[in-house]
Amino acid sequence: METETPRPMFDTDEMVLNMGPQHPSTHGVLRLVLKLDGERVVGCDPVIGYLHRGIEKLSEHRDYTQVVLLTDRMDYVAAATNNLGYVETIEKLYSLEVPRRARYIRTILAELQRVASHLLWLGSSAGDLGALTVLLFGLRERELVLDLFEEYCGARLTYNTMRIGGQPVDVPPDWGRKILAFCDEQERKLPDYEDLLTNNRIFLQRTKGIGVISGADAIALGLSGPPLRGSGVARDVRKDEPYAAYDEMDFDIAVGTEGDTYDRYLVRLEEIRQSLRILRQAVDGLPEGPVMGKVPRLIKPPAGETFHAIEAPKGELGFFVASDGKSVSPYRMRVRPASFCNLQALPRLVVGHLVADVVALVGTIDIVLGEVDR
Amino acid sequence: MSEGEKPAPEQIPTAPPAAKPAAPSGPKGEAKAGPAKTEAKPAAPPGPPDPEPPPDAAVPACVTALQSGLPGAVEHVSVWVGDWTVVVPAGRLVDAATFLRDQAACRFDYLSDLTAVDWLGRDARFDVVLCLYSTALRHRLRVKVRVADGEPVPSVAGLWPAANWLEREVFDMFGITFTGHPDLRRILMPPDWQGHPQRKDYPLEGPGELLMENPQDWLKAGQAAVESGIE
Amino acid sequence: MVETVIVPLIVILTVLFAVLTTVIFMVLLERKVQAWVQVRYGPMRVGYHGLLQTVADVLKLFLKEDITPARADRWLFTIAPLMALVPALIAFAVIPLSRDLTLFGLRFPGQVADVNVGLLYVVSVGTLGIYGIILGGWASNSKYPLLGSLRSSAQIISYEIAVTMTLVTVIVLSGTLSMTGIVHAQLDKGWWFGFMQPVAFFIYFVGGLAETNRLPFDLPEAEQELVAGFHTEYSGMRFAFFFLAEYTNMIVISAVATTLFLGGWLPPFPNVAWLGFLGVVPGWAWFMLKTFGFLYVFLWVRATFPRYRYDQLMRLGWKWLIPLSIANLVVTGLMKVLV
Amino acid sequence: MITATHYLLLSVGLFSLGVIGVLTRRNIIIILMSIELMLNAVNINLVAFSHELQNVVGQAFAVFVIVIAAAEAAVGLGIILAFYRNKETVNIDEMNLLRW
Amino acid sequence: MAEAAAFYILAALILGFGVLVVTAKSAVHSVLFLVADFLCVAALYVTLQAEFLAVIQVMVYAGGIVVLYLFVVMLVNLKRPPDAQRDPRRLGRLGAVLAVAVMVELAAILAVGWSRPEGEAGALGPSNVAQVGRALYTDYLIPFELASILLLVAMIGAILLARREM
Repeated sequence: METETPRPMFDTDEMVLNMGPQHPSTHGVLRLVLKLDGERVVGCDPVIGYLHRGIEKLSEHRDYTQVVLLTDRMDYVAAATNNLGYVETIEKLYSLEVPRRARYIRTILAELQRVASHLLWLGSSAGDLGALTVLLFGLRERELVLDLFEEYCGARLTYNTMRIGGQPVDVPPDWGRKILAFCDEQERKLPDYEDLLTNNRIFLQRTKGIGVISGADAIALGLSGPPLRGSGVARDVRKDEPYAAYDEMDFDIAVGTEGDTYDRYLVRLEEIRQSLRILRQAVDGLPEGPVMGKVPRLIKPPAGETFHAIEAPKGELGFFVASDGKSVSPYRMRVRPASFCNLQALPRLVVGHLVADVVALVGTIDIVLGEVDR
Repeated sequence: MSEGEKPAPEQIPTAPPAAKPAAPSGPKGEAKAGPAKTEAKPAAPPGPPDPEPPPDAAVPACVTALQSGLPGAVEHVSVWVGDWTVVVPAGRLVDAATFLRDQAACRFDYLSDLTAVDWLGRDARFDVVLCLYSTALRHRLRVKVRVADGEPVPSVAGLWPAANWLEREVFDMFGITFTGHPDLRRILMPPDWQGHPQRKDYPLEGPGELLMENPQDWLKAGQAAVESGIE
Repeated sequence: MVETVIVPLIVILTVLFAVLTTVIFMVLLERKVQAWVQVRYGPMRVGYHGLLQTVADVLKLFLKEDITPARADRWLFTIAPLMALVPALIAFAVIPLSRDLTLFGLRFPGQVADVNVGLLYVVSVGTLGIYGIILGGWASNSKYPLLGSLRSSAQIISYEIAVTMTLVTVIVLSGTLSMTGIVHAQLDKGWWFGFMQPVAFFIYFVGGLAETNRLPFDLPEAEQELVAGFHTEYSGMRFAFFFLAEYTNMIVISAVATTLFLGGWLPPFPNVAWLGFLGVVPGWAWFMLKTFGFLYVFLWVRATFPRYRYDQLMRLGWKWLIPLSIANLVVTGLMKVLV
Repeated sequence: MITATHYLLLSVGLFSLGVIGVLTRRNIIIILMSIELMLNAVNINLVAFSHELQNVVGQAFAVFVIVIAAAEAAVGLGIILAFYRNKETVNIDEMNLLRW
Repeated sequence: MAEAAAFYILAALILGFGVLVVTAKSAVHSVLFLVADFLCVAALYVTLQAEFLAVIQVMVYAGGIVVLYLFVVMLVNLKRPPDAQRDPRRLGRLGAVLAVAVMVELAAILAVGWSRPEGEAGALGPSNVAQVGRALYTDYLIPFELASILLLVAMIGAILLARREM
């Protein structure tokens, strides 16, 4: 009678668990097929595509100006930076000269968008860990940004603020003063979040040392934005390949050290501060001049293709546009979404942690499914 | 999109056109006789111009290093609006990629993007485009591989794990298979989807309600619809 | 006959009425406090400033359809919420609300029953509450509520050890198990036990949070977690019972804390002469004030803290609270013997 | 008037219920519970006599019986868990091996 | 008079629940009846002026041990084990007959002893808790310490037996 080895009590032979697609903390329609051994995650396979609207295919049947509307709906939390990325790629393709004032306005819009996106990230990921108050605080400040956008372009979510060659509308009268007022208000409110979270023992235990990824792995996996900088890689498109008016702005890049969830949290908070700094410089230095460059009535760029990336709040947002020189719509419009590449790292981050950490990790890579699925 | 004659571009004023683009709804061109050329110009096959670099342009160190390091790996070098592009044959892609990643002159450790462009009508139909970036030397390079429909491309997922999902998306959307890819399956479309949506000969409206076994079926269905005068 | 039947009946009814209204008011207060912390209004629509909100909620729950999951153990499924609510309510029998009052010539005792094993009674009735949770999970006949119920009961049991240890330190100080005895002991010593035993008070507070599954220990019902809480399958009135049971438990914990650590119905600093004028305020008013103060802290904590992960929660319970409370007990014992 | 014998009769009834449970049931957990019933019956006896003879020793001893019942239950259930993990059954008839 | 009524009700309840525990089909139901049974026994102790023991019974027995049973019953029933066939050699009937014989025999002994004069049922003294406590810590200190060691051993044993091999 050989004695067989006692099987584990629950002998949950690798329970497979579906987290999503309707789950409160997956930030949209993302489904994670988790393989669990008891409480520990052994395998994770993200299933995406629920929000795939085929924006790239659609853009081949819209003319260049209409595509700006499509880009609004990709990362619907940061529509202005999507517009900026697309519009700048076409200007590079068409080698158009954008007036300095338009570039300043675009920088202001992009930084406002970064603050708003980080605030929403802060609220939702802290809310997932149970700190509901931070969610409400974050959304309260975000309202101020939405008001500023509404004043400039009339919309609160999908702005359609930019045109190829410049800005459609000039700045409303005392818009600049309101932005400065917002910056001061936001500067005063940041300590509110930090009191609640930064040195809160429970938050530290839930985030320190969770989802650690080294700099080299982050680069290899194609991470970008805060997840990449959280691991100590000082890579920021605004510094490396300055666009819009970032070459005239003085700001520094927030870089983490360990590459865990807590560092990414600190990096994003620091980025909000840097954005406020840029906003102040941009508003003060807003030059006079036209807002719209010399653009032919009918936009038909010459045959050719180009790739241009900008620093969206989620990471490096790249556009690869090919034109065949004959038709009015882009022959091929490819989007390199930051959330898509960051989400790819999730399985590597999650394996080995507990199920409860999956919630924190989905929050820390800050994905928006509109951008992932396009 | 093999939808036959596209109306002359002048007709679309800058004002937004009617809700649907003026292109006729149902695919008109007869599929079997080879797709009609979308471009009016019959002579030059469709494809990116890839202009020759002007003689005085300073060829970046990485391109010259690649040309000297792997003789014959580089078919064509071009530069346009400041982007350097290198065209590499499919067979030599992995060697070139390893060279570009590891050599001191290049150190392209960051695969920013991997995508494909469908130049319908050209015999080597697909352009697989790799946008590389070096976080150390802060410069960019685009590597292109021209492949025909059905011809596999060696996967670079081994060199840059970032390529894993990017290649899966290209496979899902264009049907280009990547040999050596750890887990090549559809990523955005449902697993049992027929056809590859972002090909130029795939209608914008999709295959309609009936998921055809064979992608060509909807062409016939579309034609049948047109003949019966629906719409 | 009047003395033995009607007076206790009246006292019981008043206590029950007081508890139930406090529960109703607590539900509203919780949403208002959380709203106030988060710079918003909270329920404003029903009644003046949302006062009738909870009544509306309870009515809604009564009218909602009571679904019983297929193949669930129907009989068990119905009594589980009761088993959660009843122990919480009967725990109030021994809590001294105020001094003995003499109204219309009748002597009304300050508490329903002055049992000389009062404190032990509260603890043992507390353990009975666990059955409601376990059976609630088991009767829903699906894997996740069962796992959720096992988790929350394991959490309650492990924190109960720490809480019971702190209660023992209070018994060491007061020398008696009867609750009024403890209040009188605080009167004689002139100091509330909360000041003499800050560590025990703190552990009791944290244990109380864990025992009622309140944030930051509300993992079992946290909606973001995968393993859902034990009352996912419940709806309508049965869910209302679980809901009321949680709040009644909260009130029991606060009432016991007030009696043990904040001197029950004693005015603050009872023996300090010049503070005598505080005595004019009746005992039960002080009791209510302190209990509400304690409850407010419950709500305040819920609005500010994130949530512990399950293993961190258990580690905190076993590796920190229990050793700390035992150490505290030993120290108190030594102090009592030596000094 | 309730005398000690009433309590004794009650505890006899309870004790024999426990014995029936042990002898007739096949699920080992029910058997352990029946043993608890028997221990309870013993406790009732102890308390009844302590009440009748005005001597608190009976109750003190009842506390010890509860302690033993607790220890027995803990270890018994431990054994059942270990056994269940191997044999996937709690049926007493299949527990006929001294070593498994 | 009230005390007699209380005794009879409680006795009936205890025996009734006892029968249900033994005959309940589902294990969870019998655990529940066990809890009810212990609560009635605790109430019985109160009528015997043994409040301390009543509360201990509720806390330790009903609140502790039976929760343990409930946990184990649930963990064991998670995966419905196939109903093992009845072992032919099991003589259920004989067991029942023997049990009844035991009961008859005990009742006979009691009947003989019936004629003993019943003692006076006086109160047990001021505070039952204090008395039990004093007894435990003075005359029965050694058994008390032994009991605590026994509990310690049982705890370690249970943990080792039920621990899931990591």
